[in-house]
Amino acid sequence: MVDLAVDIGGLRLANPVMPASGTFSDGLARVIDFNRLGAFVIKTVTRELRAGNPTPRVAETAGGMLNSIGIPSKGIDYFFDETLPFYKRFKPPLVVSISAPTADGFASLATELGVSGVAAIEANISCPNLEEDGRAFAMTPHATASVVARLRAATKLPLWVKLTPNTGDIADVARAAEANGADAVVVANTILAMSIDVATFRPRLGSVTGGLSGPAVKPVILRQVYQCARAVKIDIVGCGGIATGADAVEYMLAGASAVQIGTATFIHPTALIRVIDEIEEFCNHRGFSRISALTGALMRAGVDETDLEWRQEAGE
Amino acid sequence: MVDLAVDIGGLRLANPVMPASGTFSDGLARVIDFNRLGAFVIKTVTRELRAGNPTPRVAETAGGMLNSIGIPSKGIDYFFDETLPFYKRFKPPLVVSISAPTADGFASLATELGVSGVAAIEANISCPNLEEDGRAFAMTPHATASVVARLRAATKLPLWVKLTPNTGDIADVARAAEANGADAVVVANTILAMSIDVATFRPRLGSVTGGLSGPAVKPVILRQVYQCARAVKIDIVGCGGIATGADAVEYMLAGASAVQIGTATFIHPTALIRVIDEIEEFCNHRGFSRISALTGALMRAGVDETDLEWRQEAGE
Amino acid sequence: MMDSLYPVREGFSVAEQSAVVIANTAVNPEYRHLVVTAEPPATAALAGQFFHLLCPSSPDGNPFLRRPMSVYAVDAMRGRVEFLYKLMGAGTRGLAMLEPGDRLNMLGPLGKGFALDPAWKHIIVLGRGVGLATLAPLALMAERASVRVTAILSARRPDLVMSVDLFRARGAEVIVVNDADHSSEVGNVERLLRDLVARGRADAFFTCGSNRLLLLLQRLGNEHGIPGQVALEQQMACALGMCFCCVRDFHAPNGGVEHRRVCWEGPVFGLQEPLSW
Amino acid sequence: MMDSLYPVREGFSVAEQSAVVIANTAVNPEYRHLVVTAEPPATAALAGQFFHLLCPSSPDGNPFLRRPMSVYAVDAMRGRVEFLYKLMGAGTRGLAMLEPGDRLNMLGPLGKGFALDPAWKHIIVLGRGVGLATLAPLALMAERASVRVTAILSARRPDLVMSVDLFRARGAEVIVVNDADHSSEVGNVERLLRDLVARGRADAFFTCGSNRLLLLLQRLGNEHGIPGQVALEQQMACALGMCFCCVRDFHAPNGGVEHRRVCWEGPVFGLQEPLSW
Ligand SMILES: Cc1cc2nc3c(=O)[nH]c(=O)nc-3n(C[C@H](O)[C@H](O)[C@H](O)COP(=O)(O)OP(=O)(O)OC[C@H]3O[C@@H](n4cnc5c(N)ncnc54)[C@H](O)[C@@H]3O)c2cc1C
Ligand SMILES: Cc1cc2nc3c(=O)[nH]c(=O)nc-3n(C[C@H](O)[C@H](O)[C@H](O)COP(=O)(O)OP(=O)(O)OC[C@H]3O[C@@H](n4cnc5c(N)ncnc54)[C@H](O)[C@@H]3O)c2cc1C
Ligand SMILES: Cc1cc2nc3c(=O)[nH]c(=O)nc-3n(C[C@H](O)[C@H](O)[C@H](O)COP(=O)(O)O)c2cc1C
Ligand SMILES: Cc1cc2nc3c(=O)[nH]c(=O)nc-3n(C[C@H](O)[C@H](O)[C@H](O)COP(=O)(O)O)c2cc1C
Ligand code: FES
Ligand code: FES
Repeated sequence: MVDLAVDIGGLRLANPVMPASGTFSDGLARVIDFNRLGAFVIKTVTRELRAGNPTPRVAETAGGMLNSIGIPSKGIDYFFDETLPFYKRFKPPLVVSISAPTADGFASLATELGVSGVAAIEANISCPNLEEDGRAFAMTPHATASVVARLRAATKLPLWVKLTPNTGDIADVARAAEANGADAVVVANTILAMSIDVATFRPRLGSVTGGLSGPAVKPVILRQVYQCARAVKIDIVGCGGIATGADAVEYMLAGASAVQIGTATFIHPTALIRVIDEIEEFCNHRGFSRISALTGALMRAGVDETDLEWRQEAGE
Repeated sequence: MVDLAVDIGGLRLANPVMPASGTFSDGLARVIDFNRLGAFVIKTVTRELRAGNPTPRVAETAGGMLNSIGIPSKGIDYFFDETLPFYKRFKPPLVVSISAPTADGFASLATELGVSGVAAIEANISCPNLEEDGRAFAMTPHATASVVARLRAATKLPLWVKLTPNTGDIADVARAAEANGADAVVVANTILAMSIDVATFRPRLGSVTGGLSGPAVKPVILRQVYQCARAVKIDIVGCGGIATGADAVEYMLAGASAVQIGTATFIHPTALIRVIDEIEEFCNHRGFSRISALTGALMRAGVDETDLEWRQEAGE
Repeated sequence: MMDSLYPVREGFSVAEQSAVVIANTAVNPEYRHLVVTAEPPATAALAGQFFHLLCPSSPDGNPFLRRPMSVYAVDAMRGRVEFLYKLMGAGTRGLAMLEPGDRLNMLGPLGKGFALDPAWKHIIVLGRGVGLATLAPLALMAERASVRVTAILSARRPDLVMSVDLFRARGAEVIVVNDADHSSEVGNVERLLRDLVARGRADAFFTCGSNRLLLLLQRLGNEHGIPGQVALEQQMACALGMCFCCVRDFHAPNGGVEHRRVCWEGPVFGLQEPLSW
Repeated sequence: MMDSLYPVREGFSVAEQSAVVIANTAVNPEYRHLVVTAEPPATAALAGQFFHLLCPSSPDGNPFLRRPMSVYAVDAMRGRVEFLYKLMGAGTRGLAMLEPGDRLNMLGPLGKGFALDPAWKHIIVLGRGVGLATLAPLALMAERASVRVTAILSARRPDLVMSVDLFRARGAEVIVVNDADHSSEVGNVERLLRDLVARGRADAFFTCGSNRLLLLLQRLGNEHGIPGQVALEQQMACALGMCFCCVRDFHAPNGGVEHRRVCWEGPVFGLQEPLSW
C-alpha cells in the first residue's frame, strides 16, 4: 500500500493528481469517477460575465495544441448558484481558480469565496493587469508581489498562485509570491504561441496568438518547476504536458508536490485516473511507501559520475 | 521563375534558407550541394579554446530535442586557418556566429573578423554576460543595448543579433538591438528546458538543463517573430522548428525575411535543400514572382471576418 | 461552466473504446464509409450524436487532437457503429489508412441528438455535403416512429450525392439536387420546399451542412411557423463541454447573442437558435 | 569545427535512402536481425561504419532522432545491408515492428571503419553484447585479406552469444565466454589473451561493447606493444560531425584530454586513444 496523500500549502489531498483549470468540468463525470481525484480545479471564474475570444479557438501543433479560449465566465453568481452545489456532492476538495483585471478585483473575489465548500483559491495571475501596462501580473516579481499581498490580506483560505511561463524571471516571480504569503505556486499556465494557415495566410486562432499546452511544453515547464523548487520553500504544483504516470513522476522529481493535467484529458478523458494508477504502480515497483518522497528526489550527481553512469547503461 | 533572392540587413542572399548555428558543418557536404544554400552560418566561434558541456548532451522529447552542447570551440586561430579557407571554396556568403563573455570580448572578435570571406557577423548573445549577474545578454533590453552598441562600433560588417526566446521581453530586446545598430535580428535560439530519466532519477542531460529545439518550439518562436516584426523595421531571420517549405512560409508570413534550419537537418540531412525547393514551388503555385512578397503578408482580418471565413471553409 | 441538468449517474454514459475496424471503403472520390465494432455505451448512440475519434498518423501528419464524427448508423444487435467521412486533412486521411482488423480508439457517444415530436407526420430533411452523414440516421429513426420523410440531398456533382439508397430503403421520398445542373441553387430549393409545405409535408425541418440552406429554412420556418432542428459543426478539443473551444453564436433568450458549445448543448439545436451554420 | 582532411567531392558519399525490408527476425530473446535492400552509396559501407536509422513509431513511443546502427553485413552484389540490433527503447522497438516490404529510411554509410594493416597475420577480435554486431563484418574483411582471426565472444548467457557461426564460416577460431559460468570474467579473458599473445596470434586487438574489456586490451596492448582498434558508442543527433553531441574523452597528443566525435573521427579509434568505452 502506497500512501498517495500530499499536503499542498495546508490543504490535504488524497493523491497529488488534479485537473488543470479550464480543461475540466462536470461533463467529465460521464467518463470517470470524480471521487478518485486529488482535487477539483475549475475553470477560472471572474466576477463579471465574459464572452471569451473569437473562434476559431483551437489549433493543433506538433505534440501539442493552441487555445485562445480566453476566460468566458458566467460570473460569480452562477458559481454560487450552480457550480459550488454541484461539486459539494463529491469528496475531493474544490480549488477555485479566479481572475480579475486589478489587485482589488482579485482580493474582493477571494474574500467572497471564503465559504463552505471552497477549499483553496488558485489565483490565475497570467491575465492582463489593467493598472499597469496591461501585461500579465505574473510577468514580473513586482506586480506579482502586489497582487499576492492583496490576496493574502483578503482570504484565510490556502492561496495557490498560478504563474505564467512567458516571463524570463519565473524563479523571481515565485519568490515574490512566497514572500507575500502564497501557500503554493502552480507552474505554469500556457506558453504564448501562434500558428498560421499557409493556405489562407490567416492566423489559425481568431485572436491571432494563444496558449500552447500538451507534451510539447513539458521540457520547458519541467525546467521552470526545477528553477522554482530551488528558489522557494512553498509547495509547487507542476502543470504542463503531463499525460502519463512517468510524466507526473518526472515533475515530482524536479520538485513538484502535486500535478495538474490539462490537455491530456482532451485526448484521453481517463488520463487523470490513469496517472493516479500509474504513479501508485511506480511507487510500488520502486519501493516507495509514500509518494511525497518523490518530491525533489532528482539525483544531481557530479558531472563525471552522470557521464559514467550513462556509459555503463549504454555499455550493455 | 520565382525570384528567391532576399536582402538581410544589407547582405544579399540567393535564397532565404540557411543553416542555424551549431547544426551545420563541412560534414554535410557529403550529402548536399553547399552551393545551393542562401548562406552558411557556422557554429558559434569564441576567442578561446572551450571544451563544451559534459555528456550526455542530447535527449529527445515530444516533437523535439534537448541539447546541452555548450560552445566547444577550437578558438579563433582555427577559424582563420581552417574554417574560413574551407568555406571560401563555395558561393554562398559566410555568416560567422560569435560569442564572448563580455561586450568587449564580442567587440574585439567582431573587429578581428573583418576580413575577406566573412560576409556578416551573427552575435549569439544568448550566452552568459559575466559583467552582469551571469544572465544572458539577450535576456534584457539593457544588456542587449550595451553589447550591440559595442559591436556596432567595432565592425562595418552586416551585424545580425541572435536573440534568446527565454526572455519575457523579446520585442523590447529586438528594439534595443535595432536602436543600437543591429542590421537584423535572428529569432531565436533554443528554449531552456530539461528532462529527467525516471528510471535513474537523473537528468537526461549532463548539465541538467539544455536547449529545446525542433517542431515542438515552432508555435512559440513564430509568435516571437510576429511580436518582433511589429516592434522593429530591421530584417528578421526566423529560426525554430522549421522542417518544411510550409513552415518557412509560415515564418515569412509572420514577418521573417529569411529562415534558419537546425534540428530538421539532423532528421533529414537534405532538409535545407528540400525547403528551398518547396518554397519555390509554393510561390509558383500561388503566383508570387518574388519570395520577399511573403514577408509580413499575414492577413489579420477583423474577428468576425476570420470566423466567417473558417466557417465557410468548414462548411463544405 | 456546468450544466446543472446533468445528473450524476452510477454508470458512465460515455466511454473511450478500442473498436475493431470491419470495413473502410471509398463511396466516391471524396467520401469513405467506416464500419467498426462497438459495445455499450457506444451502441446506445442516437441520431445526431457523435464520436470523437483518435485518428492514426499518416504521411499527411500526426493528428494530435481527436476528430468529431457523426454516427452514420448504429446496429446495437450486431454491435456495430458506422461513419461516413470526407477526406480533408491529417485526421481524415489518417482514418483512411485503417484496414479491417485495425484498432480505432473512439470516445462516445457524445452530444445531444435529434428528437422527433410524436405529433409530426411528415418531416423534411435537407442536407448538403458532409451534412448528409449526420442526417442519415434520421431515416431509420423516422421510419420507426412512423414519420414520413422527404429528403432533399444536395451536392456539388451528382456523383457526390450520398445516402440516396439509404433514405429510399427507409421509405423516404428523395429529391437530389446538385451544383452541376444548378438545381441546388437556393431559389430552386426554396421552390421545392414551398411546394412541400403547401402539400402539408413539412411538419418539421431537419438540416446540416450548409449555411445558405440553414438560413433558407429559418426564413421559411419563421414564415410558416414550422419548427426544426439543425446539427452544427465547430472545431473541438474535448467534446465533453470542458474547454469551450467549440462555441458558436446563438440568439439568447433575452434577445442578445450568446455562445453555446456545439459538443455539449448540441450538436443538434433548435432551427432558429444559431445565427449561422 | 571542421575536419580539413575532408575533401569536397563531385558526388555525395552519404545518402538518405528509403530501403525496403527483406527480413526482420528474432535471433534470441534480446536481439533481432534486419535485412534491407540498398543501393550505392549504402552498399559501399565498410566494416565498422554505421547507418543512422529513422525508426518507425510504435506503442513504445515516437523516436524523434535517428538511431545509429553498425553495419552487420553488406552484400553489394545483391544490394543488401544487414543490421543486428538489441531491443532497448522506443527506437529499436519501433524497428522491431518492421515487416518485409515495409520501408526504412536510412542515412549512410557514416563514420570511419576498421582498417587492417597488411603486415598483420593474426588478429584477435574481442566483443561483448551489442559489440558483436559491430565486430562481425571484420570476419569477412580479415578472410579477404588472408588474416587469421581468433574471436572471443562474450555474453551474459550462452544463449545470448551471437555470430559464432558467422565467424566460424569465415575460418575464425571462436572462443565463447559467458557470465553464467564465470568464463567471461576479466581474469579468465586475460588468461586466454595472454595465451594467444604467447602463441603469436595477436598482431592486433579489435574490440567493442565493454569498458572492462577495452581497459584490459589497452593494458595488454601497452605491455606487449600490440596495436589495436576499438569501436565506440555514444548518443548521436546528426551523425555527420555537425552537432558535437557524440563526443567522448580521448588522450590528446599533447598529453591532456580532448573531446572527439564518435560519429566523425570514429566510431573506430586507435585502441589506446579513448579514456574508456
Ligand atoms: C459534431 C460533428 C460531427 C461531424 N460529423 C462528420 C461526419 O459525419 N462526416 C464528416 O466527414 N465530417 C464530419 N464532421 C467534420 C469533421 O469533424 C472534420 O471534417 C474533421 O475533423 C476534419 O479533420 P481533418 O484533420 O481531416 O481536417 P483538417 O482541416 O486538417 O482539420 C484541422 C482541425 O480542424 C478541425 N475541423 C476541420 N473541419 C472541421 C469541421 N467541419 N467541424 C469540426 N472541426 C473541424 C479538425 O477536427 C482539426 O482539429 C463533423 C464535425 C462535427 C463537429
Ligand atoms: C556507432 C554506433 C553503432 C551502433 N551499433 C549498434 C548495433 O549494431 N546494434 C545495436 O543493437 N546497437 C548498436 N548501437 C547502439 C544503438 O544505437 C542503441 O542501442 C539505440 O540507439 C537505442 O535506441 P532506443 O531508442 O531503442 O533506446 P533508448 O535507450 O530509448 O534510446 C534513447 C536515446 O539514447 C540513444 N542511445 C541509447 N543507447 C545508445 C548507445 N549504446 N549508443 C548510442 N546511442 C544510444 C538513442 O539513440 C536515443 O537517442 C550503436 C551505437 C553507435 C553509436
Ligand atoms: C482549453 C484550455 C483552457 C484553459 N483555460 C484556463 C483557465 O481558464 N485558467 C487557467 O489558469 N489556465 C487555463 N488553461 C491552462 C491550463 O490550466 C494548463 O495550465 C495548461 O494547459 C498546461 O497544462 P497541460 O499541458 O496539461 O494542458 C487552459 C488550457 C487549455 C488547453
Ligand atoms: C545541437 C545544437 C547546437 C547548437 N549550437 C548553437 C550555437 O553554437 N550557437 C547558436 O547561436 N545557436 C546554437 N543552436 C541553436 C540553433 O542555432 C537554433 O537556434 C535552434 O536549434 C532552433 O532552431 P531549430 O528548431 O531549427 O533547431 C544549437 C542548436 C542545436 C540543436
Ligand atoms: S469541444 Fe470542449 S467544450 Fe466543446
Ligand atoms: S552526432 Fe552530431 S557530431 Fe556526432
